[in-house]
Amino acid sequence: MAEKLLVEAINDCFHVELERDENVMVMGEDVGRAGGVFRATAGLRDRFGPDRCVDTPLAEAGILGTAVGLCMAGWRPVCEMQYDAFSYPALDQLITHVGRYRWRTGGGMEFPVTIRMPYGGGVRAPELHDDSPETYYVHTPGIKVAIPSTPADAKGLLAAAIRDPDPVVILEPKLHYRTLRGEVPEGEHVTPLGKARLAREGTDLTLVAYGSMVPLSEAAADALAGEASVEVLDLRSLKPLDEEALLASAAKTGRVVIVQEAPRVAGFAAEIAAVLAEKAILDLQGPVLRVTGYDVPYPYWQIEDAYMPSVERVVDAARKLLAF
Amino acid sequence: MAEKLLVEAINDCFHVELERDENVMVMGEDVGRAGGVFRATAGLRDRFGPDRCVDTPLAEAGILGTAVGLCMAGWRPVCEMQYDAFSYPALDQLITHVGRYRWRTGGGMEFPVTIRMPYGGGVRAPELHDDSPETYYVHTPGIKVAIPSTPADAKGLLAAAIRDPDPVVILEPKLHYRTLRGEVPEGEHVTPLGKARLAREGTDLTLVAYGSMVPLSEAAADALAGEASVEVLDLRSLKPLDEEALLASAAKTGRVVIVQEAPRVAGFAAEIAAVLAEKAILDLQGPVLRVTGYDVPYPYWQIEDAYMPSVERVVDAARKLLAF
Amino acid sequence: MAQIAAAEHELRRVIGDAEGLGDREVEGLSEGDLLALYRDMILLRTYDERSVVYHRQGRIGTYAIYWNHEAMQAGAAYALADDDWIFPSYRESAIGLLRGLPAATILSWWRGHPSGWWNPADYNVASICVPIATQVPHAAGLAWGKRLRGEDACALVFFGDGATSEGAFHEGANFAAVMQAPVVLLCNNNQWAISTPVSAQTRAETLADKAAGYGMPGVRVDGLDVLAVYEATREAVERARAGEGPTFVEALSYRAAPHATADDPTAYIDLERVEEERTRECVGRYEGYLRRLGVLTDEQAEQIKAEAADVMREGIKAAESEPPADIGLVFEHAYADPPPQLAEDLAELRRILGGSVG
Amino acid sequence: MAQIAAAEHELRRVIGDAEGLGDREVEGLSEGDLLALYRDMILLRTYDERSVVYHRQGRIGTYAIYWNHEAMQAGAAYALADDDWIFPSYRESAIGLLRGLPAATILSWWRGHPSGWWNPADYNVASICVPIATQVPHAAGLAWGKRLRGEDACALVFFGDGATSEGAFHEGANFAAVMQAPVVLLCNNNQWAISTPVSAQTRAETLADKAAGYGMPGVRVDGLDVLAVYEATREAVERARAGEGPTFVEALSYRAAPHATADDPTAYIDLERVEEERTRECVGRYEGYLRRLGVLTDEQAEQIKAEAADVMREGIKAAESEPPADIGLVFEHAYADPPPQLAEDLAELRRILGGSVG
Ligand SMILES: Cc1ncc(C[n+]2csc(CCOP(=O)(O)OP(=O)(O)O)c2C)c(N)n1
Ligand SMILES: Cc1ncc(C[n+]2csc(CCOP(=O)(O)OP(=O)(O)O)c2C)c(N)n1
Ligand SMILES: [Mg+2]
Ligand SMILES: [Mg+2]
Repeated sequence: MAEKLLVEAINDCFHVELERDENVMVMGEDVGRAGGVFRATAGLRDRFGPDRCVDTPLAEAGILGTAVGLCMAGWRPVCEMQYDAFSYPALDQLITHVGRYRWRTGGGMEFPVTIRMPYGGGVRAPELHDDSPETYYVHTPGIKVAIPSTPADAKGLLAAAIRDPDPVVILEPKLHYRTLRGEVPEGEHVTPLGKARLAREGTDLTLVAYGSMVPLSEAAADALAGEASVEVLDLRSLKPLDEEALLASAAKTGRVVIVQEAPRVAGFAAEIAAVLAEKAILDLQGPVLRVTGYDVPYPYWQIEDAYMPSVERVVDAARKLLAF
Repeated sequence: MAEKLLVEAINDCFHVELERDENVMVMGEDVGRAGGVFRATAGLRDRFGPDRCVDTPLAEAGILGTAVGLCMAGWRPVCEMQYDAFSYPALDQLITHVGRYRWRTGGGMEFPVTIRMPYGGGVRAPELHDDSPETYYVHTPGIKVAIPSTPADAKGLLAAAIRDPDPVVILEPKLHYRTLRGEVPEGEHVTPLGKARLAREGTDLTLVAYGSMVPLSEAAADALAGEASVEVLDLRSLKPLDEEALLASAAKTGRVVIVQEAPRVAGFAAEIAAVLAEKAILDLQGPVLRVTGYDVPYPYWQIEDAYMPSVERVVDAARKLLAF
Repeated sequence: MAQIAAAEHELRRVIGDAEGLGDREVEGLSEGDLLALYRDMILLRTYDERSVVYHRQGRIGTYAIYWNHEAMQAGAAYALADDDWIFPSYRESAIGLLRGLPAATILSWWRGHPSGWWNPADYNVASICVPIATQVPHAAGLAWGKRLRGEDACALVFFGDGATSEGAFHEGANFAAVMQAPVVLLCNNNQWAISTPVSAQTRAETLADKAAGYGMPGVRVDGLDVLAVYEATREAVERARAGEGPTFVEALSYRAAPHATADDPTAYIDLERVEEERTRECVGRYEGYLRRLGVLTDEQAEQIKAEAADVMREGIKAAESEPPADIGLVFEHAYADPPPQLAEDLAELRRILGGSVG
Repeated sequence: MAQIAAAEHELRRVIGDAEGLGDREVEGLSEGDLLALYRDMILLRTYDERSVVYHRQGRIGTYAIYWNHEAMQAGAAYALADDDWIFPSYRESAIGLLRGLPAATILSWWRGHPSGWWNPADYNVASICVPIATQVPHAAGLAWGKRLRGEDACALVFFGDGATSEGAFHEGANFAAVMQAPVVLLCNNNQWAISTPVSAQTRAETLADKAAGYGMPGVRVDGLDVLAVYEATREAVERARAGEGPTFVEALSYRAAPHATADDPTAYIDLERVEEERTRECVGRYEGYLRRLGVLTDEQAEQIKAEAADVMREGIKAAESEPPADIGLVFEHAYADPPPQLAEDLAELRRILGGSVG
């Protein structure tokens, strides 16, 4: 085990997986010569050649569309979208083809494409460098979605995605690329999709989170120390969802606050709340609360901290629920 | 008042609104010469000329992108997407520009674009002619969404959208274009956004629905007659949402089943469930249930009836809840 | 950047007029080839004409008619090797027939039955692409991917005149050129996109003029001339195999039938023009050529047509005798490794519907 | 479909070499015009150079450097009338300066402060477009929409070489041509898209070759020659106003600075080439031309530079003295008529944060 930054763990994963399977290739804007604008793909072009770490034309739909064809030729393409909001041009290919092509072939062909992108705010960037688009992905049939919150999971979930027979979208918390350091297993390391992680055990209230909202929720749990014993559940994978872990925690604490950076309306937190409202109604000792981004464009960065879920907001929601 | 088919009500609305406001223009694939593949725009090109009912090139992102520019030139463009699934190429323009441009101008400019499309299944069509994409739209900040279930509302909500200062997406239940006939007010007729409609009053259980799920829910209510008094709430507009009507009905009946044609995961039914789990928890006498499409591509049409929410499934959920 | 000649604006032709004025021959095509091409065209034509009838009889659903497009479909496909891939749009729904795909399968597709879906790898024919132009990057990716593996295969992708307005066409064509992918971009310029004439689709003088923008050769052929299409495609395939990248082929034709069975073109089309075009249709033109060459006898023609009719008779019988699809298929094939919820959903649905659906 | 000549592959130039070999004059430009253009270039240059310093000082955030792009920005903008609209990408973030937009506003944009957003209608300058190429259809729509209303305005839209690979560019260009919208498509071919050279972006011989595919004229100019850009744009604007539709102008330059302050090009660029390009940079070239013409004196140059420096000094002061934005702005302007939830959200947020945010 070595300590690595989150983005280094991703880079490590690429080196291992490209070495392990010669069908894996990486493609995207600036992933080759520059090693990615966040350096997630650094060193791959030199080591594996320009055909396995490809600088593509500036065309996200073209990237994902050719990836579909590459799958048909036996490749396992890993497509980088340079930023969250720049993945939107590829949504059409994602919804109409990536999520449907296996089905269309009667299960005859596989489309093991991985789509990864930095996501989320808090980095003082110009507009459209801060989105949390997981809802668009998770709502789409045929698509799996995972979001790591630690360096180890950043490596393990990406490896799982690359090896998975189905298309997987990985959102990486860019805020933590270089601010979060942690132990990362050397060599092959796979974190299975669909298994949540109990980031912190507690008995009074559960904070359900994923990605960059996990460290925030842990900080909120700290802030509540003394007042309440707070459990933090890191979903890790949104689809498949670890319903068992979710329901177990809800049954244990009876109080759930879901923390999500994306805009609230029909975001993934709503799905979590809906699952609880359907399957945990007798366990709940109060309302299911959501702390989320708002139904507005991600703001000018000087006031982005007001938009992003904060420790204050999570604590406020938790107290409200504890007092219910 | 005259009896009209749902699609005729839409056509009627266009004639009224284009006459009323010379800034309104209609654009899309085949909307002009052909009057639209469903004939929703029939007669407009002849009456208002080819500059106000424009046959565009086959390019959905181009349609919506030029509509943004048209707004800047003072127009109120109404863009037709020929089918639900063919609106996906325009998602990028929708998310990055249509929903953000007013904000970007500090409120200085308005973008009163209307985007309308036939949506939903049950019409024995080839693949990708059956999607229910409302979640992609409603999750997007800056975008309002309305879905009519009756000919009168098809006219009234479209008129409201055209007159609204903000971008509005209207999904029209294509299954009912020519199967649903109803009274439609003559001349100007506006159904305000954000006001739900109590399609049927009841006391034991509420079916929450919109679009083509409303007639289905009414049929389910019929099927339950004698067993339970079922209320049917037609949301009409998903954003703004008539939370008051939703919460009032939940408070009255204490039992809610949400019916949605779209795939379940993080669909709009989840948002409704989440609102109830947050704001109606003390009123609920049982779990909040969802009857929805599944997390799979909309199927081959010979078995589409198994995919679509059916009276049987709604009744089953209602009985389960009544017996809870 | 490559030095590319301006697009040929001349329409390439092999077949002359009704009197044979202008007839020439394509080097390397034997009489057997000429007859095989005829058989392909008749099979496609028969499929199309029967399908329109089947639709009227309620035996298949909405159907996209390709009458008068047989020359470009058969001609282009004939220029391929078996390892080469074909990426059809809905307009080429039946092109798999030329690769041994059963008529019943394609008919089942239009019948909305799960047996209408095939494994593309079995025929090197991709799934029918319904959204316009989105198959272009798929073809580019497949061809590029094969080349990266050192395989010899090319791809042929069909799309319409309207499709050239879509971003997906543009991005796919550009990728193909940049990666020097061995792909032939075959643009079916039938001059209509449903009700929109090509003059409202683009101001380009010819669609082939788009090729220069991608740094690839652009050629124009008479899309009603099966041999011209064959010849141009063969040249494009040769270039592709030689590592010289993609070619844009504009095959000019005319949509002398409705867009699909659901379409009524009387509102937007000049019916006299359509009638005139129907007299010039591509199967008859090729038949005339073959007869002038003395390659096709009446008996052969009869027999080929009879065989095609048989294929269709048996095809529709087989399609109609497919057992009703089990509702379990709603949940199958979307994922290789599905989220657990799907099994729960199916169990619930079976409980409610008792296995059948009305 | 229109008859369009093949793109001019020659690079148009007005300014000759350092010795003045090849110098010519642009008809109709007075000495006042020449000096005004110089002033515009100096203002842009000063803005850019100061911004890089401000970024290093932590006074603005990430900034997209446009050093050596001033000629194409100033030259193209100068060809417009005040009623004409400009659609900038992030690379032309400061172009509003030429329309009276305060430097403080643009600096505030890069400072992530709400006062950095302006009303485009006040300056006929659209918002800075961050996603690549998506502003091209906006410009087409505006220009088309103005024309439909009988107004005389044109639009000028800037985008990069990389942008030509995007579907949005393609669809926008095609719409512009089909609608004969009065728009000038100004492609800033600085030969890099971050780390991707234009040779990996397209196989087209020149980017101007794309024009024929849209049936519009394509011209190439030396993008470091402000007068050549001006002249070509003026011709394009004249065509546009005469109802002859859009023109594609490829302005060739070289990105002789990092993509943005966050970028380190040493990994991918040839630094010697960059150094060489820096010796040919566009402001010095124009200054040499003016001096050869005897139009610019040392005092004038000094004064113009001093004025520009003042603009920036005052601009940053004004930007920095903006009061901290109220968190209420998070919820404002997204909707003209917002869903009721937004007011609830703001009230809750104020309660929790007590009006401030750390
Ligand atoms: C993305 C998308 N938009 C719209 C449609 C609806 N549509 C089906 S066919 C068609 C016209 C296609 O014209 P063209 O590309 O010329 O092909 P043709 O039908 O003439 O073969 C349209 C608009 C679609 N299938 N996909
Ligand atoms: C849709 C989209 N994809 C990716 C990006 C990230 N990105 C920002 S600038 C850039 C390169 C643009 O190159 P070019 O078009 O040549 O313009 P230049 O920066 O050289 O002016 C990229 C890929 C983006 N802003 N938008
Ligand atoms: Mg066509
Ligand atoms: Mg560039």
